Amino acid sequence: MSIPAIESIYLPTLAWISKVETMTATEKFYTVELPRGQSLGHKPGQFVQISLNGIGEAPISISSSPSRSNGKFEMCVRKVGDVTTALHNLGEGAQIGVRGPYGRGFPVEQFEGRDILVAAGGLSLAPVRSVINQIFDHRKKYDRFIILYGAKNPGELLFKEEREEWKKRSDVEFLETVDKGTPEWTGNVGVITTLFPKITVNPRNTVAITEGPPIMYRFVLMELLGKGIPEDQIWVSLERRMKCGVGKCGHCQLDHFYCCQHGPSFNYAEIKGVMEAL
Amino acid sequence: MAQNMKIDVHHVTRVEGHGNITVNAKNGVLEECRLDIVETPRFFEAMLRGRPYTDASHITSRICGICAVGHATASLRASETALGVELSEQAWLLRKLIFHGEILDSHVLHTYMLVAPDFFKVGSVIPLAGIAPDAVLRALRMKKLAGDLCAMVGGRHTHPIAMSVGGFTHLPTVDELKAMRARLIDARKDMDETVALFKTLPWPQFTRETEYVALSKPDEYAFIDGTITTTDGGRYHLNDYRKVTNEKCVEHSSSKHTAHKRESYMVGALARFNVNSKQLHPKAQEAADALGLKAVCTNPYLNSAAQVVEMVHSIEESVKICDELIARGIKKEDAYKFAGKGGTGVGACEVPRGLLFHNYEIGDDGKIVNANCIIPTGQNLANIEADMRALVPQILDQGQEKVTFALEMLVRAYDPCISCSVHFLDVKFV
Amino acid sequence: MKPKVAFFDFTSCEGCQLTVVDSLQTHLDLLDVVEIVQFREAMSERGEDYAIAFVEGSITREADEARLKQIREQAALVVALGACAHLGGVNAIKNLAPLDDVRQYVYGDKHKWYETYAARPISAVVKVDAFIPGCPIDREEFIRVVKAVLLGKKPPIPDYPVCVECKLKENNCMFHKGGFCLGPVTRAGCGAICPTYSDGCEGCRGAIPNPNQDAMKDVLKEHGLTVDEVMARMTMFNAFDASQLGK
Amino acid sequence: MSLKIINKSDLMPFVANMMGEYEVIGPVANDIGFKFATLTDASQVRLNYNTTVIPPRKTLLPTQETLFSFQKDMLAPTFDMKWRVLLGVHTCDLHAMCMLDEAFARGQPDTHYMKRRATTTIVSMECLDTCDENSFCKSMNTLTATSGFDLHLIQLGDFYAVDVGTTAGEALLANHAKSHEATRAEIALLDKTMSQKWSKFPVRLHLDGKDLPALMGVSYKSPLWEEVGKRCFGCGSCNIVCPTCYCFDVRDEVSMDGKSGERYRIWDSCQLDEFARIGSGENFRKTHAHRLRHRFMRKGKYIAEAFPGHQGCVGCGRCARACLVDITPVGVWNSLRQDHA
Ligand SMILES: Cc1cc2nc3c(=O)[nH]c(=O)nc-3n(C[C@H](O)[C@H](O)[C@H](O)COP(=O)(O)OP(=O)(O)OC[C@H]3O[C@@H](n4cnc5c(N)ncnc54)[C@H](O)[C@@H]3O)c2cc1C
Ligand code: SF4
Ligand code: SF4
Ligand code: SF4
Repeated sequence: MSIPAIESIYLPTLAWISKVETMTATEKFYTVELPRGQSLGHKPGQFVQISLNGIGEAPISISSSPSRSNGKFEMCVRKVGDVTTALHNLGEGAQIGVRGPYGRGFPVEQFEGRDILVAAGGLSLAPVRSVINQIFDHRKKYDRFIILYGAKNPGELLFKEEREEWKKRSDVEFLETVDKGTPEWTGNVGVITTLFPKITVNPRNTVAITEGPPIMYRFVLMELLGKGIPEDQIWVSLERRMKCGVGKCGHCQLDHFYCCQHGPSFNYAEIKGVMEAL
Repeated sequence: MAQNMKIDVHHVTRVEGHGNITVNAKNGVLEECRLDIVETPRFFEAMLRGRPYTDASHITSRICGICAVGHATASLRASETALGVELSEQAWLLRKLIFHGEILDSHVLHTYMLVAPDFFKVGSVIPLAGIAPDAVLRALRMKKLAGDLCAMVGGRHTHPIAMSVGGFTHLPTVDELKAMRARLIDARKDMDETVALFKTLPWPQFTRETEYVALSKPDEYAFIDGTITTTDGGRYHLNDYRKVTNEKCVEHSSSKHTAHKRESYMVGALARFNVNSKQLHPKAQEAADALGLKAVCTNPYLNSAAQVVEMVHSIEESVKICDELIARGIKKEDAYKFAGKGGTGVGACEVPRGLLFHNYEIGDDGKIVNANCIIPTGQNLANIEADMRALVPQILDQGQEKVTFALEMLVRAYDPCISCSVHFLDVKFV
Repeated sequence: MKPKVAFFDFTSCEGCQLTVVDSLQTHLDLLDVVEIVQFREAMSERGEDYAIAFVEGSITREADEARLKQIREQAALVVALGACAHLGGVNAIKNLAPLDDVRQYVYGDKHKWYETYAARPISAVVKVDAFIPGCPIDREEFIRVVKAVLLGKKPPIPDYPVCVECKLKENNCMFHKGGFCLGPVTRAGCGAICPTYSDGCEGCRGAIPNPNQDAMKDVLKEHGLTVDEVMARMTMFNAFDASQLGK
Repeated sequence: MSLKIINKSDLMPFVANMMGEYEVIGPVANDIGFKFATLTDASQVRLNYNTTVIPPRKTLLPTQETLFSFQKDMLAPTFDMKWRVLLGVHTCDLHAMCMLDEAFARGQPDTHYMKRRATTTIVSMECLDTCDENSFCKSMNTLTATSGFDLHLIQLGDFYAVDVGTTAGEALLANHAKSHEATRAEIALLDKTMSQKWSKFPVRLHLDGKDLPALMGVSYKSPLWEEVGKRCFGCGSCNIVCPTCYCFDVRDEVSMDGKSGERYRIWDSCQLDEFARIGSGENFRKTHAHRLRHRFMRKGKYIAEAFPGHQGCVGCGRCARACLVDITPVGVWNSLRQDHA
């Protein structure tokens, strides 16, 4: 991408929130519309910098898949601090700033013809959903499709309707679990690794994608490797503090990688020796 | 007409610190008339004990946020006399310059923001901004100038940084002095308008003969060091300050009271004016004439007018000092090094609210053995109560509301700094 | 509607409130965005209906606790204003000596007339939502905090040490000039004003989270302070914390 | 390019002439030391300074810099395009600036840095003696420079030899200085001075800078990190004074009514507690030991690997001077080297 002479790479593009849905007590789901029906042009797994004048910026993953974009993208935001709280206070029609897309996504084209195993924890279903829907929209290009999803409790499970739909679909094996159930909960109880014994995979043909809190993906990686999936067929997305999104500010550096440039999606073979990564 | 009246003002507002006014009159006879100091005691003297002398000015400037430079100055003078430290001429000029900055700062705050609302019959400077926006903006401008002047020399006004035993840790540059001088010259216009404004105010007519006490020096209107001088003819060396103050504890007040030969005396701008008016800068004398102020003036309400006069004086003196410093050039000076020999010393200066004493005994290890501070408002308390007792019978027939207002205004006129006045007992070691 | 704010003071020099008044010199528009309903040092009006309470001063006697608790009950947000409220400040120096001794030294045989107990920060009495450190507070930081609160942001009080700001100002280090400084363990936000005026940091903004106090003591000693002098430095504003550690 | 000569007496007029057209930033006296500052008078410049507290990188990446301002929803980027001359840059700092050029041009070029760089002319200086016991430029091979500057000054007694590095430098010299082509005798003196200077610089680091990446590659698990971590304040001084550090934080500042304001960046430090903490509260470098290791890895390995031909440390010694607990590159690297000897 070349920069027009007088543009600042830190200047966000103005966009509008066209839809807000409350997902859980702490998460809201936004549809964002870009000016002139412009498309974001992202890859699954990439992120944008969401900017609010006077408050600041926050890196947020794109939750919608490129296959369903047409001038809009979706994101799921957890309320944790200044920017995310201010976002939660915004309603439909509000203006926000967007920079990006940034980072390396998942190279889904390379996965064609393979079995796909996705393991997501908590909020991470939001970013991983961009891959999931991309695959659904090109379902024929891939072989088996397995989705494992875990959350702390039933109240934290995201995308209820879509999950219901996945459960009904025959072209996907979808399993979900919660760490701690409630009286109403009839599904699996236990951490996400308890789902692994319930599935069988062909390790030689499987590409695995995992994302979640550090404690979760560390265990998932052990399971995946335990099943014999080759290191270079495992992809993991990492979260680091970020200020610029373009590999300058230094915050997201993990050893010699910049998470915002070389990641957030990393190939396991590439980072397994990187001490600070996992 | 037999009058009954009970006044109970809980926490007088627009003064620094907490004080209550209590008046109780039965059948026209004043039974009780007190200014209670309910500020929490602070124990500064006790806190200084055992600490390095270098910390004293930093700790004691925290006695008062409004006259922090004054406390620092008195504290440094006490240590300097105790240790026999001589100040260079440059250091003296800078000490005086920052002191004038504080006089100006504090007097602007008091006259414009705390006293003026009374004359406009409003509760504070905020509604005043609605009725007299020019005056408020002028006050903010002058206050900024005063604050910047202090900051140029000491780093900031409230709790100055660069003032140290023997001089300064940081010096202003000649360029900064030039810029400051230009701003001081510009401020003359604001000052003229200030005099014009305060000339029009209807000062309450009340007089009471009392003794006025201030420092005096042969060659200048004294602010730092000098001889303790009273309008009753008393003259004392600083070391004899206790002969003037005679502090005693009073149960209704966490601040001690003082008295010289009469039951009370007054310190502050009016006292300084009454003792030293001939040494004011000619422009300040003109201002005094314009405000109808003549030594010896016995109307305590005119303390605020005397402050306006001193503001003129401080601006003019600051210009003179800047000129002198610019002409001399600023020279870096070696810091004072402790020689391993302690001593005892008194530091005195005329802070905005009046006469302030710090008295330290420093050991040969450089640690403070004993400390005593006597603060202006403490010295004025007995006098305020005497004024109240004289005033109330004169106006008792005007009704509760007016009496209350007149008393609050009286207390405010003294510009009391109650949190500073709260301290402590004589420790005999001089 | 403009949020209603009130200012209160306990044991202090009122320099922080004065700094608030001084901030109007450059930020008069503060009055456009908040309504001040109580500010005894500067105004006679006295409103009891406030949402944000700025509290200056430490608590040094039981009698003041009730008033503070009442403020806490009324205010949605209680902000400690300055070192006395935030840390105990200089008032807590007296905690280092036996209280009776301190009282007798100042008031002699009349000391029983004057109620007092060990000075403490307001957070030792009520829950505090935010603090503005410093002795006195920094004007610009006060304004920044007010703006942040109005925008619903966290108050932008740094968690890093004074050295950062000192270096950004290109000061020569106090230790290189033969001085002493608590900058490495003290919370920034003051713009390193003391070292900038060639006087070492005295720690008025309190310690950063996880300060390396041992290294600080070593450095001070290495540069020539005695153990007593090190302690005097480290307790000028932080005597409350120091006395708590002993417990 | 060519080698020119400016007589010593013509140097101040040269500076004064440049000041007529450019903002000239050079080393000036600052209390007990020196700093880079905009000259208001040519006589302020101190070309014989030893070193500054903060490196001249602040000219290209200001300690605090507005990225854009906003008024309601209108955004306007802020660029600094003042024409300036950065005068008297030591070669260690020059090497560092070349590394920064690479870092900011890489990937999406940082438009703010790039524009400032494009309007800055650099006049560097050859060091003929060491600054103090902390510098180790000789080991880092930054004791001289053959590129990166527009003009390069080498003091030779009564005159300066001027190496012309770029056409911009050539024009600056032609337009503002009285100079002549170096004579044979002058070149001979240059040769003599340059060959004599090396021995004045002691070797402090017990390995060559080029070998640092290899050393660091085997030092990840060294117990040294815990050891120095115990002493460290986490004060960030070492980062702020380093010419090769360029991490920054981004913050917003608003007007009282919240309607207008600006977004700015400000130098940051990886030694600070918050630097790597994320939304969930997880901190990826929790202890001083972790953060120090990261810093030394970056200085010794990561940067050299990310930007081939450049180094993450140029041996200026500023961090060693700044650190009150004596955590220094020479100390750390010599100690690691000894462990792996
Ligand atoms: C690549 C990437 C993708 C992300 N995707 C999503 C997403 O889809 N949805 C979502 O809700 N969150 C996502 N996050 C996390 C989100 O960026 C942070 O929660 C957010 O930046 C916090 O900003 P804030 O202003 O609300 O909080 P702040 O007020 O800035 O701080 C709250 C806490 O967050 C930490 N923090 C500050 N800035 C950052 C930062 N830039 N990155 C991480 N932590 C920070 C602080 O240390 C503090 O503990 C993602 C983060 C990354 C790096
Ligand atoms: S003077 Fe103090 S704050 Fe500044 S760098 Fe030195 S130790 Fe740190
Ligand atoms: S300067 Fe020294 S003490 Fe400070 S962070 Fe760096 S290594 Fe640690
Ligand atoms: S790491 Fe230290 S010696 Fe190396 S370039 Fe940075 S400041 Fe200079």
